Amino acid sequence: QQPPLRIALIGPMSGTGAFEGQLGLEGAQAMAAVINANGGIAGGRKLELLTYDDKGSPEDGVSAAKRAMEQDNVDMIVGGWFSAVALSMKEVTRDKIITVMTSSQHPKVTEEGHKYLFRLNATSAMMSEFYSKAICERIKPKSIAFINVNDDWGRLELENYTKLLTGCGIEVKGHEFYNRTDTDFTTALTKLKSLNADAIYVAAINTSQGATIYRQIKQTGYRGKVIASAGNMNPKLVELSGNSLEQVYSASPFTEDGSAPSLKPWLEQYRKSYKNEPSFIAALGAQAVQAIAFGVEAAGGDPRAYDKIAAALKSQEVPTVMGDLRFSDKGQANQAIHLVQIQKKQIVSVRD
Amino acid sequence: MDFTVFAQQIANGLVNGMAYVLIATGLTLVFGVLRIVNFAHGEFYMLGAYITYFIGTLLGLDYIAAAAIAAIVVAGLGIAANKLIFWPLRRDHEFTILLSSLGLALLIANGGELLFGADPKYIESPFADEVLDIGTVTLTEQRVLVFAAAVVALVAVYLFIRYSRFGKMMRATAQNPNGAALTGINIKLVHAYTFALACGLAALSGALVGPTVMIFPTIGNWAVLKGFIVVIMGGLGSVTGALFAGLLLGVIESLGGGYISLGFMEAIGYAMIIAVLLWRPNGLFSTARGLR
Amino acid sequence: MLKVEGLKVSYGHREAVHNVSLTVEEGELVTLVGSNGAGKTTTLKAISSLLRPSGGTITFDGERIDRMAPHQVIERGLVHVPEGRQLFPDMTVLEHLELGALRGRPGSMGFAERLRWVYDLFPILAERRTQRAGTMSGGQQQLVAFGRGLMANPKCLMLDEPTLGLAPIIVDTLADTIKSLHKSGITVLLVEQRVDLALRLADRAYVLETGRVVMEDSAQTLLADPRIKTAYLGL
Amino acid sequence: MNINSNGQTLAIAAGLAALAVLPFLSGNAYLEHLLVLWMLYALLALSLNIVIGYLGELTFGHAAFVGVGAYTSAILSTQFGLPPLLGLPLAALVAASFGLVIGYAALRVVGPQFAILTLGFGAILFTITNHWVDLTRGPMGITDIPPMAIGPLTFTAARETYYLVLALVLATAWLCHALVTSRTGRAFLAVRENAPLAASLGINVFHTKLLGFVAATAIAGIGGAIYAHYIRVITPDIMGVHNVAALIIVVIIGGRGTILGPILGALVYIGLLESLRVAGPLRMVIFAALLTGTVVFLPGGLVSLWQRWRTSRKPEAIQPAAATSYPSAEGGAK
Amino acid sequence: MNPAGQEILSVSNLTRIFGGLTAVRDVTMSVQAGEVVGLIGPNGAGKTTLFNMLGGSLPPSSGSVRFDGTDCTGAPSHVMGQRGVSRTFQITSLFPSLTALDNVRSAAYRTTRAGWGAAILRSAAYRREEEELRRKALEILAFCDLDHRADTLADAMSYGEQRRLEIAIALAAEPRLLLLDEPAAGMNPEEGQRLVEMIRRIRARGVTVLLVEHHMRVVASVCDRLVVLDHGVKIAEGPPAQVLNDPEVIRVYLGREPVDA
Ligand SMILES: Nc1ncnc2c1ncn2[C@@H]1O[C@H](COP(=O)(O)OP(=O)(O)OP(=O)(O)O)[C@@H](O)[C@H]1O
Ligand SMILES: Nc1ncnc2c1ncn2[C@@H]1O[C@H](COP(=O)(O)OP(=O)(O)OP(=O)(O)O)[C@@H](O)[C@H]1O
Ligand SMILES: [Mg+2]
Ligand SMILES: [Mg+2]
Repeated sequence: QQPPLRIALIGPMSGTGAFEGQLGLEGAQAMAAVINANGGIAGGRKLELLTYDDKGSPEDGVSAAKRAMEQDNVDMIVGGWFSAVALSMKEVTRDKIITVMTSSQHPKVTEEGHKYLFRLNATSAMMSEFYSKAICERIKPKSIAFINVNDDWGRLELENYTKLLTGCGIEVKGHEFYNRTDTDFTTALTKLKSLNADAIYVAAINTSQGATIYRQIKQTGYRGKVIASAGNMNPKLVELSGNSLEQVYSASPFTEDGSAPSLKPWLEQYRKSYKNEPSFIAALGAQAVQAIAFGVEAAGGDPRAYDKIAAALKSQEVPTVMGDLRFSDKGQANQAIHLVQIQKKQIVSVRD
Repeated sequence: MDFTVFAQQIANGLVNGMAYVLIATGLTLVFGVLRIVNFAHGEFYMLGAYITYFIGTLLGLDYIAAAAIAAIVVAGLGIAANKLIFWPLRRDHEFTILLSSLGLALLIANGGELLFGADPKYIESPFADEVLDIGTVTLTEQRVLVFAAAVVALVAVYLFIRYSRFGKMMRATAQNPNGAALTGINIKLVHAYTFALACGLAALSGALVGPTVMIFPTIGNWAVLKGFIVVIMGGLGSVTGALFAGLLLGVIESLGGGYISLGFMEAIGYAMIIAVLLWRPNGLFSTARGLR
Repeated sequence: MLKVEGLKVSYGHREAVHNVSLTVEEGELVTLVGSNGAGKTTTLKAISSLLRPSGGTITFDGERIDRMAPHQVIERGLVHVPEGRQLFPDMTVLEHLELGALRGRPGSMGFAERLRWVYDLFPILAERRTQRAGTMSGGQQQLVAFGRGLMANPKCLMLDEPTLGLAPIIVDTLADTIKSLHKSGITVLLVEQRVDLALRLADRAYVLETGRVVMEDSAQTLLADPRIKTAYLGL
Repeated sequence: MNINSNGQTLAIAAGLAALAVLPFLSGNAYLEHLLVLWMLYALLALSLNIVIGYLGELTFGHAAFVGVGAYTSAILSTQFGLPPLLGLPLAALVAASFGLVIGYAALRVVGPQFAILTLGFGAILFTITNHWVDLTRGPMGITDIPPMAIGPLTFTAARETYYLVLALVLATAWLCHALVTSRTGRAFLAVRENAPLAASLGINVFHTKLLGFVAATAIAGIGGAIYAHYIRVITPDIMGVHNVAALIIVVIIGGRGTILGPILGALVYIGLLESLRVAGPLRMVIFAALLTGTVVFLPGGLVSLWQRWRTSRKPEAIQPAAATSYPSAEGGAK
Repeated sequence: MNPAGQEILSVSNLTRIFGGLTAVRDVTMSVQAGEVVGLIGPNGAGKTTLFNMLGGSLPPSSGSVRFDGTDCTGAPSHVMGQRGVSRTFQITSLFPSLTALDNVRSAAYRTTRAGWGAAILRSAAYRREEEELRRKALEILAFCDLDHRADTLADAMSYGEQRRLEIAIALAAEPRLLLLDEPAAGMNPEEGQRLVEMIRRIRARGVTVLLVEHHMRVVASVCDRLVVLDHGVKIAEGPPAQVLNDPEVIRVYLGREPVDA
């Protein structure tokens, strides 16, 4: 019997990001269960997940990474749900241990290209490239206004989409930034409504803030279109938003009706173990586990052969729940993105 | 900007302000009357919201009944918290009591997260999505309800403290517990009732404000801070003060956010508080405690 | 009526009152004499349940009261006018008097009557009924405390230095009041630093030294006692 | 607080020796990291204790000054290439200047009003940090902060940093000890205990408080700068209310108004949170329950355990009885 | 120190109004250095209010206060303290959770010099001063009959002891003018006699004393001169024997209390 492959899962388990952290953890655990049930990797090695709470704060993220490496002596690290945490954590783990960053979209994470660092989520630029086309060609509003969270991502979104959408003739009427701690958005939405834009684009990461915004858009009496930012649609959000998300579009690398072979067993396992619905964030968790398992397998089963593992990941296609992944030399994954829409409170992918 | 938007922002501010007032009302009781800085007040607010939610979804009771039950249950919890923590510590230094309430807040918030789950929830209310058009202003019925309930709660508490026998006993206990005991006041009972009332009100605020937003286990943090600000700015123990302070804060935030900068909305609110306190150190409606 | 037996009271590890026994019969006026720190206040606080005794028993009207809460003691008609006034600084004079009557024994006089009685005794209270107690002068505050105690319609009144801070002329009024209260049948336990005055008013007296009763006799005898004269009267 | 008894001198010497060898006993880099966190918290708690313990005022703004110090040194070293060592005094200076201005305004009021004013100023500093993207990089924070260096010695590893912060903690402890045994410190206590009486004795209450507040903010600034160079990333979160709460917990649970208290409190805070990891999801619940329980059963903080033990052996020493410590209604003290 | 007989305090037309109530009205009086002056009058006459204005804790509505030749009208409390005016408060006021010794040491702020910096460096001057201060504080405690209570918390003392500690605190500031507000309250006649002795010794140290007191034996035996207030107005002034026999003073203030002056 070989010792298990120990993976540290560092994410927000408490505080404002706790729900997103929980989804990611569930996704990873469901995938680990699937792999273990199939006999593990590299000839019977099981996966063991250790969880660490970064509370969404860089300090705790650094502490957690140190603890995972120095105290618990783990083989791999999965983390980086929030960009700020990802950026500080990578300074501690760089060149020391294979680290898979998950949902952070910040370009700086993979800018330098540390040799053991990988990031799964598409960057802002990749997402907007795809989504703006869909907006221009399918949704076709004449004018648009933005409500974005005030952080690098939210600012980047505004910048990208303003450029891309103006490019296809959509008039940008204005924007508002809200704080990560806000709970009420009526003031901002009152301003946006008065702009009389054809559509309002909502860039919200946090599920509860998102749901509040979608509900309050309707409650202010706005009757135009609503467009949800890419990568931030999940079943919980749909449930919480009531009718206010009906017909709203979003973009996501994850759809339940995908064709990857590993998708179905994972979905089943997930549904069996957890009461949440499978979501993009959960899929990122699963993907991280799959990437690691694949790398170790490809490197011959030694979880500490970091150079080999990294080389394997960068040179081969990694099969995951969201299809086959290809990592760039700097460790950035290239995800396929799909257009989705909420129809009768279901997230369905829109295929032409 | 045009008048419609301005009127709408004022209305938004008034409703938000009233929500602050509603939260502050219970705080005024324990803080203004018993001089206990109760950081756990926000958690009772959170509990109120969650209990309303669970009674609604699990027992299927309607919203109003659920809110009433939540208020009663949380009032009971308030009595328990008083018995276990605040009553035994009543003679200790104010900072000690403050820390105990901080500990209680952490306990309830984390316990809540464990018990209720980290996922946000939404309290279904029949009034939440019903939109009323009042002149050029658009408000949901829920928001109107928050406003009305706050007015009622505030007037009731004011009359209670000012004129009821029990209110007098509360004030006496606050100002000199030993003297109160020697006057024949059952100060233990006064403490218990005060907490019951305050926590019940906190829960009611949670139940009422809940459907205007989402609820999650850390909403208490926000609530308790706003509550404190309103209590202090209004003047310790002054209910009228709390009303004005809450409305002022709500309107300034909404106008500041609407016309200056949304990102600085809270900071603008704080700037106003600082200005008010520097101008009137004991708050807007302080019962000036002689000259020092 | 009031019987204290083997009373012990400690602050932390330090015992301030050791084995004090005293009795006050119905209708008596008894005084407790002792220098600073002798334990007079501590004894009274123990009787009115502000402090929990670490030993001994206290009975009032045949009923054990040493395990009761202060408000229960007052309901039985044993009222304590404390040292240091213990007022509510932001409440008005009238509110103090109302609170005083709140838990008092129901008696022959109604609230309004009693209020008039107290106002007659101390006209300044009537004049200042809406003033906040915290802004009154020291002597005025003392009267508020006394008035508040009277409003409870006491059967037995414990007074801890009631003349503290009072002008001589008011001291006279107060002494007359105590005398007439006593005449009207109210039992009084008096602690007073104006020892001469106290002994002249009292029937009997106990002398307390460092937490122990060292003498006990009729007030007249003690007033003449040379030890008392030098130790307490400064003669 | 005299160090005249032999037993006490011995205890202090033993304590210092233990602190000096601690990193060698841990044998694990992560534990050393925890030791650094302990010392950092101890340093910040000692500074907060000057306001809470000695001046008797509650401040909710302390984390903001920690943040100002951290950002000052971080910005100077990343954008202007200033050596981190120079950043330390500058961080102290800038934090103290903020402390001076804010204290000058806020110290006009006392009690809960002061607490709310500091909360307000703290929140405004937070908002500015969060939005002045050009200077602070806003919510994303500053990354790649160089490690602290003194000459050729760079403090990248936890062990070296531990000794650096330990030295600062000891210096601050000495500062506090000197304070309470000096005329200035006795004025602090007088102001805390009874401001009107203190004033009647010639003590300028406002200046005394301002001095204490500024000193506390200067030390907080240094603590923040060290933190920035150690963790090497900072975000506006450092100024958040939860950090204030953590520091208040440390000071009061240890024992406010003492020197050992904040240091012990920090140890318990860090140690407990760490050892409770075994409890999994129950961790914070157990922590909060222990915290609340400790407050209820040990209202004077951890150091009061020692005082209790001493009084139980020396019955003459008098403690105020719980039963009579209500401040008198009209008394000048509070 | 001022040579005896020189005017140290002069108050002219001092008035203080609270809302509709004139607590002190147009009071003019002066105190010579080295004197012990008694300030008496019925409850609510305005004695404490007058003290508050002299001590700087209450600004006067009108009128002026001169201390030692400089105009101090409306000067804040700490300035008066620094100039050498110390006071006790009618309602007990001390540093409750400090020991008696520390109460006195804290009170010696005005007379000490070595501050925080010196303490950090443990300079020789600092150590000398601390030693001296400790000795002086113990001496003051002994002077007030409290040396056996040096390590007791102020909070844990009986009322009478607290009153004496207040005097010790005021003395520690080495005042030139000492304002005592009812120091004998809570003392029995014998203790009152001891207080008289104490005040005499304070005076012998060169301190001028202004005394508010309702215990006529104390007042009569220690004061050189009395000033009587009633309803905020000065109604009499003069040597004790004369003032205490003034029929108006007897009518409004003394009643029938026997006085052996
Ligand atoms: N809160 C307290 N904590 C500790 N000891 C106390 C406390 N209050 C009083 N004592 C001590 O108990 C003893 C008795 O005090 P008590 O107040 O009963 O005296 P007293 O006879 O009323 O004196 P006085 O005439 O000065 O009022 C004193 O030695 C005092 O120091
Ligand atoms: N802050 C205040 N607000 C209103 N009235 C006040 C205030 N302070 C004092 N007074 C009133 O001023 C008058 C004078 O009070 P003061 O305390 O000076 O009297 P006093 O001569 O010291 O009396 P006592 O001998 O009883 O101590 C009193 O009638 C009192 O009620
Ligand atoms: Mg006494
Ligand atoms: Mg007076």
